[in-house]
Amino acid sequence: MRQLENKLFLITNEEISIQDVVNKVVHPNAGAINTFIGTVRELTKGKKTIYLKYDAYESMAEKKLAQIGSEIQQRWPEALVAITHRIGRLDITDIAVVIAVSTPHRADSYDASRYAIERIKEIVPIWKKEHWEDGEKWIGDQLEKTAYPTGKPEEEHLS
Amino acid sequence: MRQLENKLFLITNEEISIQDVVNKVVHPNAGAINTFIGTVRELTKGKKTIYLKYDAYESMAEKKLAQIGSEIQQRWPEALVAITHRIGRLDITDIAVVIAVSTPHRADSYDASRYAIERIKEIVPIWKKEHWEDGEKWIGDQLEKTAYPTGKPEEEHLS
Amino acid sequence: MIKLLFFAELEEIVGSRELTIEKGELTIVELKQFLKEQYPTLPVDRAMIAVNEEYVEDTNVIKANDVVALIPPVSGG
Amino acid sequence: MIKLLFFAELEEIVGSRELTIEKGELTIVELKQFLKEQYPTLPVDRAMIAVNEEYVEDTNVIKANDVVALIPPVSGG
Repeated sequence: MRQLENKLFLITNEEISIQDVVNKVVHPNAGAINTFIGTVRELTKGKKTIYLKYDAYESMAEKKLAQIGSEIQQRWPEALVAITHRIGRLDITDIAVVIAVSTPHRADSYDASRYAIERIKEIVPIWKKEHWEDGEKWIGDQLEKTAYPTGKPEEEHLS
Repeated sequence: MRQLENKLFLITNEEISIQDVVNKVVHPNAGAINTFIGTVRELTKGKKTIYLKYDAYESMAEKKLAQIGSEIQQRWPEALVAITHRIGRLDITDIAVVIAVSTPHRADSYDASRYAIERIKEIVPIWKKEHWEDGEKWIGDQLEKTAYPTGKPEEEHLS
Repeated sequence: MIKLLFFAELEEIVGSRELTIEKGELTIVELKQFLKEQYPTLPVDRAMIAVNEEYVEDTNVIKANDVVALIPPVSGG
Repeated sequence: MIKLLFFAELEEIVGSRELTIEKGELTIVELKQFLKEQYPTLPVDRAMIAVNEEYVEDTNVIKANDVVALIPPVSGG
């Protein structure tokens, strides 16, 4: 277990400890740590979620999280990044993802953390299924999502 | 103690638990929690810090943190905000401040969290004294800081 | 022999996360054509394709023993 | 009687965090003038002024029993 928890980029079935993810990016040269915590929201477009199930292509998802880490270090060379995403059943207010980014100065920590969550939503093979009182649905099968005619997602600027 | 720890806007002499601050903003309508964690950095402009001491006008500082919370809720009505700032002696990598902001959607959590740290640096009566091997100095007594000829800091846009 | 992986709604439509097909080299375009014939309801064109855990273009060629995953639009985070 | 509070380097210059002065009503401008005379090295003009824990303008009037704090540029966070 200890080995798994030490991975900077981790898919897990267990509850995520914010402190554990933050500890991975603590550094004497870091003055700022930004974390993004994604939690399960009860209402989405007026519809009440009972619980979510997350599934992942685990080995590839960890590789893609690591790729996001590399992309961040190219843009913000002094940044340290750790990301843990949980899969399995999650109830309302449970933590699905924790991103932690440390940088010497605060502005970069915000920008790099924001970059990470946008890229997760573009390239990391993780899916959620919403369970409502009257049904269930894999999210990602949404009309507003674009198809990928080239088979490959392009790197996009944050909107 | 328990009562103090439950305050949304808190000045404390104790170590800050990130989880405790985050717990104060967890909510079924929140899908995103952004936290900013300020840690003690070893190097500032090439100078090596041994430790810091933070002091505060505690009662007023808590009021000003609460004011920042109100300002955020005016701008982002669905945001929940909690801020804890530590005072006393802090060593390298110790946590000085934790800001947690929850919102239904992620963009607002980043913007509101960033707003909070910028406002803390403008209006909250907290001071740090850097201790180096060869001396010490109250920060805030910096040349790049402007004087306040009107006696009152104006609300500024984030730079 | 090529190993195929299906996730999320694709897994539910195919009825299995993993399939093995007896093919030699073929392009992504050819694989997609094959899958459309086998599973007419499978939204193949809305999926990204990963070969050995890396996203690839439609023109890429799949070789024997590759692991090919159909990745529907992701929704992590 | 007015209570004065000094913080950070101001506290070190004055030698005390808290002072009481025997004054009745006076403006912030008058208070600053008084402090400059008493403590010539005190950087009064670089401080913000808070009365009863709220920042005030220079034209504000301090009344008996008010708590007046000199707030040097802050450096929290």
